[in-house]
Amino acid sequence: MLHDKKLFLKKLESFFDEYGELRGQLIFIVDRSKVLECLSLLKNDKDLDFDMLHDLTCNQKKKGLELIYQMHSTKNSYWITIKSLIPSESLIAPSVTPLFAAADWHEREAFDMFGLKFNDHPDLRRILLPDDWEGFPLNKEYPLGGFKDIKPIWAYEEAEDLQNLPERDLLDSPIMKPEKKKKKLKIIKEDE
Amino acid sequence: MNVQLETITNISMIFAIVMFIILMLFAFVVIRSSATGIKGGLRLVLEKFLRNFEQNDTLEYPGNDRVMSHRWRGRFVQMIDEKGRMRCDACQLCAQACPDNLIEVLPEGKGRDKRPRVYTLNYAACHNCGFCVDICPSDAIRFSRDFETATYDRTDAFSHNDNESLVFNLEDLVAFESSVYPELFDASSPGDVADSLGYFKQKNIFQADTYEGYEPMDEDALKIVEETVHENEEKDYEIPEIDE
Amino acid sequence: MKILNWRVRNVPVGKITVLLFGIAFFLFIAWQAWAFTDYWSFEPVFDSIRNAFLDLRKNFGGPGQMPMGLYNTIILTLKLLGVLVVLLLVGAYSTYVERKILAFMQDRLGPTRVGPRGILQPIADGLKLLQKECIVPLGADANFHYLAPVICFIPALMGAVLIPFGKGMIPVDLNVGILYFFALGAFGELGIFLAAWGSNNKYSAIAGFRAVAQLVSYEIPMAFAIMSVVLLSGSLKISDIINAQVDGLTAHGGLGFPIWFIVPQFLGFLIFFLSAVAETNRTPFDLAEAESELVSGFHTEYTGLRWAFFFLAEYVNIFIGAAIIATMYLGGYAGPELPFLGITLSSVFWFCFKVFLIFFIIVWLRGTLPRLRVDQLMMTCWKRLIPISMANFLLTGIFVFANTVRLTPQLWTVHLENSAYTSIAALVGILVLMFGLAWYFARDLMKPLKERET
Amino acid sequence: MSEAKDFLTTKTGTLLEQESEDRFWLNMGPQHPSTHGVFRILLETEGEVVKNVKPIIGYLHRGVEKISENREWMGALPLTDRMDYLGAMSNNMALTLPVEKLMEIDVPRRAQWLRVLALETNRLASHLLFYGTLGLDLGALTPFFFAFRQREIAQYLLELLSGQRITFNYIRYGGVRGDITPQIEREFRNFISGFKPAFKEMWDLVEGNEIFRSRVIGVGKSDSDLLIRYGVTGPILRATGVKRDLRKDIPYAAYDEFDFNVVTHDKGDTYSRWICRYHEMGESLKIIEQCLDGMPDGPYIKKMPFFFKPPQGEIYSAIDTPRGDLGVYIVSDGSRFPYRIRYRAPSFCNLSVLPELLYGQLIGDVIAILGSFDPVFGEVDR
Repeated sequence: MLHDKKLFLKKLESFFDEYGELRGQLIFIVDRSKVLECLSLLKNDKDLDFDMLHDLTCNQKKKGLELIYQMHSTKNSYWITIKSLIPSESLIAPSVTPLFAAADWHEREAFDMFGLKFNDHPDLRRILLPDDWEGFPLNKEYPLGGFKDIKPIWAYEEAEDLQNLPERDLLDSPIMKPEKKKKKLKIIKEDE
Repeated sequence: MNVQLETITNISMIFAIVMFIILMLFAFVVIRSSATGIKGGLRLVLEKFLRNFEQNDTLEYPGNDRVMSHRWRGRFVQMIDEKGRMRCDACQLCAQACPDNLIEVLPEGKGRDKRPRVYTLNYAACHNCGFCVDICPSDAIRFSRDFETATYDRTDAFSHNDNESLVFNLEDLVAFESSVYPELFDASSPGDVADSLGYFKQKNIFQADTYEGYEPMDEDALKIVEETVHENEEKDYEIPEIDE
Repeated sequence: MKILNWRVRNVPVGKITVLLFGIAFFLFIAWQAWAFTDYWSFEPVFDSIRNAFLDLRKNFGGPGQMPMGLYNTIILTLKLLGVLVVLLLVGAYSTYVERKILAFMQDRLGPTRVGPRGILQPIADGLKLLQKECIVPLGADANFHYLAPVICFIPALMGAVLIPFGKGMIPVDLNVGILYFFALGAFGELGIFLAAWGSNNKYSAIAGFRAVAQLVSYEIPMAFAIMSVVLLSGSLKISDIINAQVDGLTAHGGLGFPIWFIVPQFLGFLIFFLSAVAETNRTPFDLAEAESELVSGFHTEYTGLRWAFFFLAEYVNIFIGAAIIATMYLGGYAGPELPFLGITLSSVFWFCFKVFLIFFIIVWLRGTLPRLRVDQLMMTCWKRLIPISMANFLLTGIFVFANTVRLTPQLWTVHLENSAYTSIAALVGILVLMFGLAWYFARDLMKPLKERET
Repeated sequence: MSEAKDFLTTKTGTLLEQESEDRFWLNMGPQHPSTHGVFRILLETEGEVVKNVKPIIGYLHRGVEKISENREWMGALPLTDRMDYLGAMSNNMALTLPVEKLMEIDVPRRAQWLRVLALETNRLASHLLFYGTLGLDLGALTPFFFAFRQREIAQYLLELLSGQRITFNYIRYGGVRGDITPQIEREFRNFISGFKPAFKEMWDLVEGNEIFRSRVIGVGKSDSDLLIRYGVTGPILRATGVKRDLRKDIPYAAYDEFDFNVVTHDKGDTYSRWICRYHEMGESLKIIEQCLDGMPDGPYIKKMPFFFKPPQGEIYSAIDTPRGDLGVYIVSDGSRFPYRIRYRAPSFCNLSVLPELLYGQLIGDVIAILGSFDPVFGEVDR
């Protein structure tokens, strides 16, 4: 990697609280109020030229969630990591969708898996799980088997058991009851 | 016949024929501009048709079975040594290595006579990662080339009693069928199949200290397993710090 | 469970409907053929049958003569029954042949399991389809859903009465022959559209829109191509068209020498071939049943025997299309007499050979080409095929007219004396204008595609 | 059609209402022959023209990241095979790379070469599948079989190396699972000699074909700015003229020792994507040949314990898979179990640009564009 550590330190001086380096990878820790500003600098500065948001994800810490941006420069081919700690009391972060369209789905996934909400996100819904799912699976307190007691398929030894699988009543589930949401008929997006 | 009429008919005949030719040319140009590339594809497909009419490489599957390669990771089998005893000494390593905990081993006997009393493989949920065979220190289990493991009913695969069941116990796993693939089960067989045997011989791709923690194979082995499982559940997550 | 609850009808209403329609179909054909037929082509065969009847009556000493109406009905039913059996077999076995050809083109084997080399595969398929349940989706228009496959299937079978299987083996030689074929082609669209509408499926609906647009459009170049042939042969009758190619003589004189119409009408042949492929919904024009886009389109919601009807109708239509092409452009059953076969059998052989050739080309195209897009499909028709076919038609007209005048000048002297030069000039003017316009619009088409801005 | 409208709901059950009488919502997937798996797109169409697009994913979500956290590091490896099941080698590689970095393992040179061999053979197989399925999407059956005839042999080679046809689990921490033998090398050389004419045939069958060209040229045009904004990588980005390939830019395995070109094309449409993938196959073939010719001696794996404990720390690294950049972010807390493994799946990011490209296209083109993206839904949904 060709990056110039001093350049980063100079440019990002006003943003990061601390920085680190592990195996040649620069990591900056930025307060969440400055994230948007910091990323826009990284994107627009011609020396840095980080034009791609390569990845956006979360990691659970004791104090809260760690929001992680992997910034990538397609021309210079290197990464830096921007981190921001979101305290568990208020799981809200600014959305970077206006800067990077790639953040759209990534932020939805972060919301889906960790319950982290993004301000001003155009369409914040669950993306991988069904919308009526309970809990946020990648949190450590979420058990591997899920909150609901679902028997694995090999637990049903006889064919009759399979016939008597607990049936989800589709008519009672919100999927088949659009009437409740008639007010919002026109939109797909729902405010969570 | 009227001369004038003859002229007219001749002119119009010639005119029609000339225009026909022009039209043909026009159509030719249109066709050439829009369909030349099709020619190559058509020729190619026709060649294939004529070639395959005579001979074809396709195997007709039920009947002409494909022989799987030497390294094929099918369901594993228990090896038997020269004295007719099982090589497995119930060290529990395969059960430990299995990411899905599909192998269950209960030992019997002591010291050198220690053998598995119960050895179950839930092949229905197995995803053929091959760690069990890779980790085995005494070369007691090897892959067979069995790949036809489909059942007609989903429940058959998981039941313990059915013939089609994919839950294998000790009797199912012992390599009594060594006559089917003699080279696979004969540790001393030479020749071209040495590929596979070479692979199995040098398959100990893990460091020796992998086995250290599991060397003493007492009756307490099960306890150790349980402890590790508990360790898994109760492990304390420390937040990694970043190097300065 | 509303969404999963299919309304399944176990009452064999569908079968009864199909049966009733089948009977109606036979009556209809019989009546139609009776009304429009000039003569029986199977004359010697049926003469012997009639004689047998007469002998029978003589032997039993029955009173009076057998009424001709009854006799004709019996004979006709027999003929049609034969045609029906042949046609169903052809429809079923062309699937087998197609699968084999495609398989060989694609480096595989095709059906091999049922019977030696899979020869019984179509029968197994048919039996399987017979046992399948006919499902009507919830919210579908059940009546149309039942009716559509029948309406698709009947015109396909009705077209079969025209086919000249061999010398003197045209089941019903209508004097409006080729027009009848054309009318049936239009009839088939109705079935497709009904199926699309009656399925209550959006994919089917889109397929219906596509099919109607496509079939209606492609009928125009097809009609022009047919009319050019009709101009050359001077008749709509199938046997006349073949005779015109065999001996070069028509009602208005003809060319005077035997030639297959593929030579003077090569463009017409191409246009007709492409239109026939489009009319039968085959690749590259199979937009109405686009497997990868519309999940097989108008018959998405069909199962069992009803689906089989669509399937059979498609293959029977291909057979009929190929037969008509062979008749109009390749001289029908004409061909040198083969040793040991006799005239009739060798004519049958030549006919089958030509039909198979056309069928093979259709399958060959399917094996090679991808599908066109909707706008490209329409463009191919309206911007390429129709102008060319119109020009072709016009030129054929001039040629035939001049030829007729040449052969029978005394009939035309009066009419042409005064206005000859004027009309020639007008014709030339029209043609130049037309070609100019065509050239202007087709400039884009004549560029190689690589240079075209798409 | 009034009843059918009621059924068209999103995953939430929110009803979609058409904007005007001329439009209706068309539900494509999750069961559809051309969505390459379980993808669902809701298209609001006006006639055949697409006016609004709602992609819905998640039908193949198995929680790979969550399951990985509850296994040993070694146990997380076979799970990666199940993500991009058409390019499973590169998924194995993507996970081993950061772990090796974190543990500072020196992988033997022969192992690196074997990795390159396996990766490129797998890339070849994956692109062959793309070649076939794009043909199927456009309605041509034969390219599929032409490609599969060759892909079958490529899979056989990978089976010889790894022991499985699709879920290889071949590239391990510290090296690879099995060595290449003279017999396997012979098979590889046979494949190469047979593949070259077939490769030419595949070009002849499709490229010159006017219908094919008119179906793909100019369809789904995109420019590099848009794609970079959406985080699109791989052959799709290279088809817009961006010369970016992590094999060259940040060489992993032994890619810096090989001579190959990064294939680019300038138009950014479906045709360019096709061209890029096609020529990448040729480049892969070149690399495979170089691998066979210059395979270095030495061990094929650096032995390490089965249950290892990497030091505390976190690494993000990415490699170039057949579909784009597969980024893997690992966090280790020093125990036998990974604390967090995050996969940045290329197909996931590539698909997010789809609504932008589909607007105003015809239904037939929707299929063509989706086919040219070559998504794998095991990877999108993880």
